[in-house]
Parts: sequence; structure tokens; C-alpha cells
Amino acid sequence: MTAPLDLAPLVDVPNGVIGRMYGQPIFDLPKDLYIPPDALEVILDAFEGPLDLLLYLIRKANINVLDIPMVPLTAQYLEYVEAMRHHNLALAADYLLMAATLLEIKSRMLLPRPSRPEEAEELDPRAELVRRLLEYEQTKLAAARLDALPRVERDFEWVGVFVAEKVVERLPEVSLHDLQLAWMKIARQSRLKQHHTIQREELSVREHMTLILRKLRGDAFVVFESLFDPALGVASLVVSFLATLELVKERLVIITQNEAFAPIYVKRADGAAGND
Amino acid sequence: MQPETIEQIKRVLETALLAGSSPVPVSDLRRLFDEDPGSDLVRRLLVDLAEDWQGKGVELVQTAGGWRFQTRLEYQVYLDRLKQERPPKYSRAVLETLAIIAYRQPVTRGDIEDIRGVVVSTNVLKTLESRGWVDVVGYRDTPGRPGLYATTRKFLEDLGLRSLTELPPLTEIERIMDLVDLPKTEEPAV
Amino acid sequence: MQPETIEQIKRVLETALLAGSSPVPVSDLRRLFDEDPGSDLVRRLLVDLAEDWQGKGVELVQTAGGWRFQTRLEYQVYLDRLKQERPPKYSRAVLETLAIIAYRQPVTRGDIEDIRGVVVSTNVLKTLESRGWVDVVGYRDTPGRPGLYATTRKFLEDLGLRSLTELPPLTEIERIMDLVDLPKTEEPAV
Repeated sequence: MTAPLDLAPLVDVPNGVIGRMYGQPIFDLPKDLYIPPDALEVILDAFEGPLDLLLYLIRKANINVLDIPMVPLTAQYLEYVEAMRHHNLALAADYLLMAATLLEIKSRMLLPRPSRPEEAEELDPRAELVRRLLEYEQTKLAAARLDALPRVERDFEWVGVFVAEKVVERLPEVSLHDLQLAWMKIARQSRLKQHHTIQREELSVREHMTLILRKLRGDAFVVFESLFDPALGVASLVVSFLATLELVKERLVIITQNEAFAPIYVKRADGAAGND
Repeated sequence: MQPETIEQIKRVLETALLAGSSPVPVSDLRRLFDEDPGSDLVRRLLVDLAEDWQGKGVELVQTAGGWRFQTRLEYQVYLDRLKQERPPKYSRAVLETLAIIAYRQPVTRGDIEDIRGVVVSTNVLKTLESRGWVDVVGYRDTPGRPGLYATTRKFLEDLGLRSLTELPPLTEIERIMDLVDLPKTEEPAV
Repeated sequence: MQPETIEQIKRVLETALLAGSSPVPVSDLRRLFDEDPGSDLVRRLLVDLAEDWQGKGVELVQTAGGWRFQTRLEYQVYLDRLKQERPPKYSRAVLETLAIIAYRQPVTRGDIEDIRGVVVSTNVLKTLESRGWVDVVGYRDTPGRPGLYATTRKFLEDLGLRSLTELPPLTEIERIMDLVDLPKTEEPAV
């Protein structure tokens, strides 16, 4: 394959004119159609398949896709395929299939045209090939445009600054509602059923019982009066007193007085050196 | 800290968007606050913010998944200098397959092969799938039950598109075809 | 685009630092530019930038590995709201034990078991103690000297109560619950 590849019509060649395209004489072969044989492998790699190769041949020869001269195109395509086979290049079956298709179209175009013109248009054997070529070309263009769109990591980067976080264990949240529900579950099924109503007053006493126990941390006797803070008002004093009585009743504290009018001392009944 | 002023709400929005590793929709941005500021206010502040960032190397954009900050294209030449590895350059086979899936989804591998006129290698589809740009969204009820490929939201986001309708328009092949009135029917049995 | 002014160099630095979440050393930042601006200038501009970002939700900080932008801790409360994960929940045993301690304090483990009708595992009490919600305020003077559990100030604070008396009175709950008549599986055996 030493001669330049030529897609121009092979008939009717006047001096200097090597062909005619749509009535216009062609004087020069398109230079870029000549591809040295040793570049075949590169070419095969460069094309994405038979449609791509065909499209290249057509576009380079400046042929209207909608009016493909089948004879020269087929000839040229076959030359490529032959050259590739000659060089023992692994030729995808797609290329051979396309060769067969081209040959079939060419032979059908040689058949006598039907008499009615409108039918002739409808039955153009090239129609399917043209459709595929145009669709493929559209895909090629779309691919190029997609590739041209700004793309993350190639043309821009996402912003994502470091999120500073105190390392805190996520602890379960408990709402008052949760506590209510929990208590109700207990109340509904426990022996507590009969006396589970707890009034605010009762809670207040129990809270003060806890407060007094906290004050009594440790082993020592504490002066009775020191458990009470007059600044908190009468109500608080009364509740504190009730709490102390309740603590005594539940035998959680011990109250001692050595003699009448002597100082009263309070001490935790467990008498231990406190917890913790 | 409870945001009281509009300015503070804006700061919180900005902070959340700067910190976001993915686009944040307005509905999520509203959840940032104890008291929902409403979508109108959030949208207004986002537009405000986008304006505040004019002239900076970073811009606030709206993508398929929501709002996010991204660096401006002009700065990539600098950022590239710090990169350890080049971003992948995709082969024509990959790009053409992506184009077919993007514009004609959902399509099977067979559809792609019909259009490209060659066998589509498994690697090509794997490349697109591992980038998270396409996935199988169903199966066509034909022999072999071939998978139907479609593009993902990540594809739109990575290309800065809000929806498929923002894809560059296809060259108007249909119009050309109509002009010549080519038949699409079967070949006659000659 | 070639940065010519100091201002432009600063923009590039800012953009590069916003684009990544890991710290960038000054030596790397110098590589952003075709012409090395020198470490003195880069450092000066970084300090400038840090000042520019005062009052924002994001700050420029210097860490062991270099410079990076990071969100200010005050904004964590907002950002946390965007996280999808649900907060963990305490088991029924923990909640019931807590309720008993809250309403009946001071109580021993034995009291709790009497009321709940089941053994209270050590883990349950440990959970509440390590949360700082209950502690032992004394010991009952009975065999075994069991610890007396009560709720702490932290418990009140965490639940937004000023005093135990602000706990919902149970008579009221009972009324409401009876009205609602929750679909209970276990009916009281009375």
C-alpha cells in the first residue's frame, strides 16, 4: 500500500482534475489521507471502531454523509482492513462485520433502481449506515463536550474545611417525659400500685432528705442547727425538719442529745466513714 | 450560643457550607437552627453569601444535591501544583460510553455497543461505576435480562450540573435526518 | 493567571487552604506559585488571613502539620444537628431505675428491686453513676449496709429542673395516662 488513499470518484478524470465532488472538480488528493503502513497499529488504536474509521474517511474527504459514494468508500475501507490483516494486527470482528455491510450496500446500489422515485428514496440501502454514522458522530461530539465541562478534581475542588470537634461521647438524652413513662410502667405492674401517687410535698421532703444526707457525709456528728438554713425561709425550714424526721423514721440518721437543752447532734446511722 | 441576628444565621450557614463534604440542600440547612428560619430567609441569605464571596478564590454554587462551596476554575493551576497525583484522564471509549448513558439513559450495554459499533469492554463500565458516575438502575425484560445503566447524582455534582437538562445540547442530528427523510424501516427483501 | 499583587498571592493561599481539610506546611504553600514568594511573605500573609477570618465561623489555625482552616468549636452545636445519627437511648431498666431513684430517693438497690420486681444489674447503676446523675449519699443501717442512692445536682441541671419538686407529679401523670389509656400489653395483676 504505497499509493495515497483516494476517496474521489474514480471515473471521468480530465487533465489535472482527479475527481469531482458534487459537480466541483477536485485537483488535489487530501494529503492527510495518506497513512504510512507502519503507522497502522497507531491508527487502529486511534479509532474507536469501524464507525469511527468510516467517519474519519468521510470527513477527511469532505464528503456529505447523506450522500456517500459507496464504491470508493468501500474500496478504501477494505484497503485499510486488508493492510491491517497483512500486518497481522489483531483486527476486531467489528471491522470485518462493517466490511461485509459496506460490500452489501455497494452491491445493492448497483442493482437497477426502482422506477418510482419516491420509492427509490425510501429504499436507499445507505440509509441505515448513514443513520448509524450520524448517531455515532453525535455521540462523539457529546463525549467531547462532556469532557470539556468543568469537572471536580480536574478543574476545581470542593471546599471542605476541617470540622473541629470536641471529642464527646454521645450520651443518651432523657426527658421528663421519659421518666414519666418509666414510672408509669413500674406503677402499672408493681406492688407499688396502691401507693404510687407522689405529691410535690413528698418530693420536696425526699429532696431534702438527700440534701441532709449529703451534708452528713463522713463520720462526724453535725450540730442539728447547721442542717437548717433560715435564709431559705420558713417553708424550707419546715420541709428540712420533716426530712430529718423522715430520715430518723427510716433509720438513716441518728439524733443524740446528752441532756435537756444540750446541743443536739445528728450523724448518719451507718456510722461508716462515708462512701467514696 | 443562639443565633439572634440575621448576620449570625448567615455565619452559621456559611460555616456549615464551608465544612460540608457534600452539597447541602436548603431543607437540611434549615435544620441547623433550633428555630427554623424558613426556606425563604435561608435562600435569601445563600444568595447574599454567594455575593459576599465574589472576587474570592472560592464560590458558592448550587448543584444537584444542594449548595456547596467550590474553588474557582482559575485557581486550579495553583492547586494542581500541590497535588500528589493527576486526576484521571478518560479514554474516548469511556467518554463516549458516558455520553451515551448520559443522553440516552437508561441503556443496556447492547445499546451502547450498537451506537458505538464496537464491543464495550467491561473495564470501561467499571471505570464509570467506580467513579460513581453510572450505575445499574434496573434490568430490561429481554433474554439475558441486561442491566440498564443510568447516570448518578454524583455525576451531576462532579460536573457542576443541577440536572440532566443542563447537559450541553446534542447537535441537532434529528433535524438533518428529517430534511433528507431517511427511512428507519427494515431493508426490503430484494 | 499569574499572581502579581500581594493580595492575589493571599487569595491563592486562602483558596488552597479552603480546598483541603488537612494541614498544609508553609513549604508546600510556597510551591503553589510559579515564583516562590519566600517563607517570610507566606507567613506574613497567613497571619493576615487569620485576622481576616476573625468573627467568622471558620478560623485559620496553625497545627503541628501546618496551616488549616477549621470550624470554631462554638459552631459544633449547629453542625451536629446536620448529622443523621440518632442519639443513643437508655434501656428500659436504666430509665425505670432512674425514675425510682428520682421519685423515691434515697433508696437502696434492694428498694429498687422490690419496686421493679426484678434484679437490678450492677451495670444499670454504674451507667447512672458514671453519667453523674445518681450517687450514694449514705448507707442504710441494715445487714449488708446497702448504699442509699439519690439524684445529683447534675441530674437536675441536665434535665433543666431547679428542684425535684419540678418533676411531674405522678398523680397528674396517672390521670393523663388513664385518659390516654396507652395500649399496654401487661395489665396490672390487681
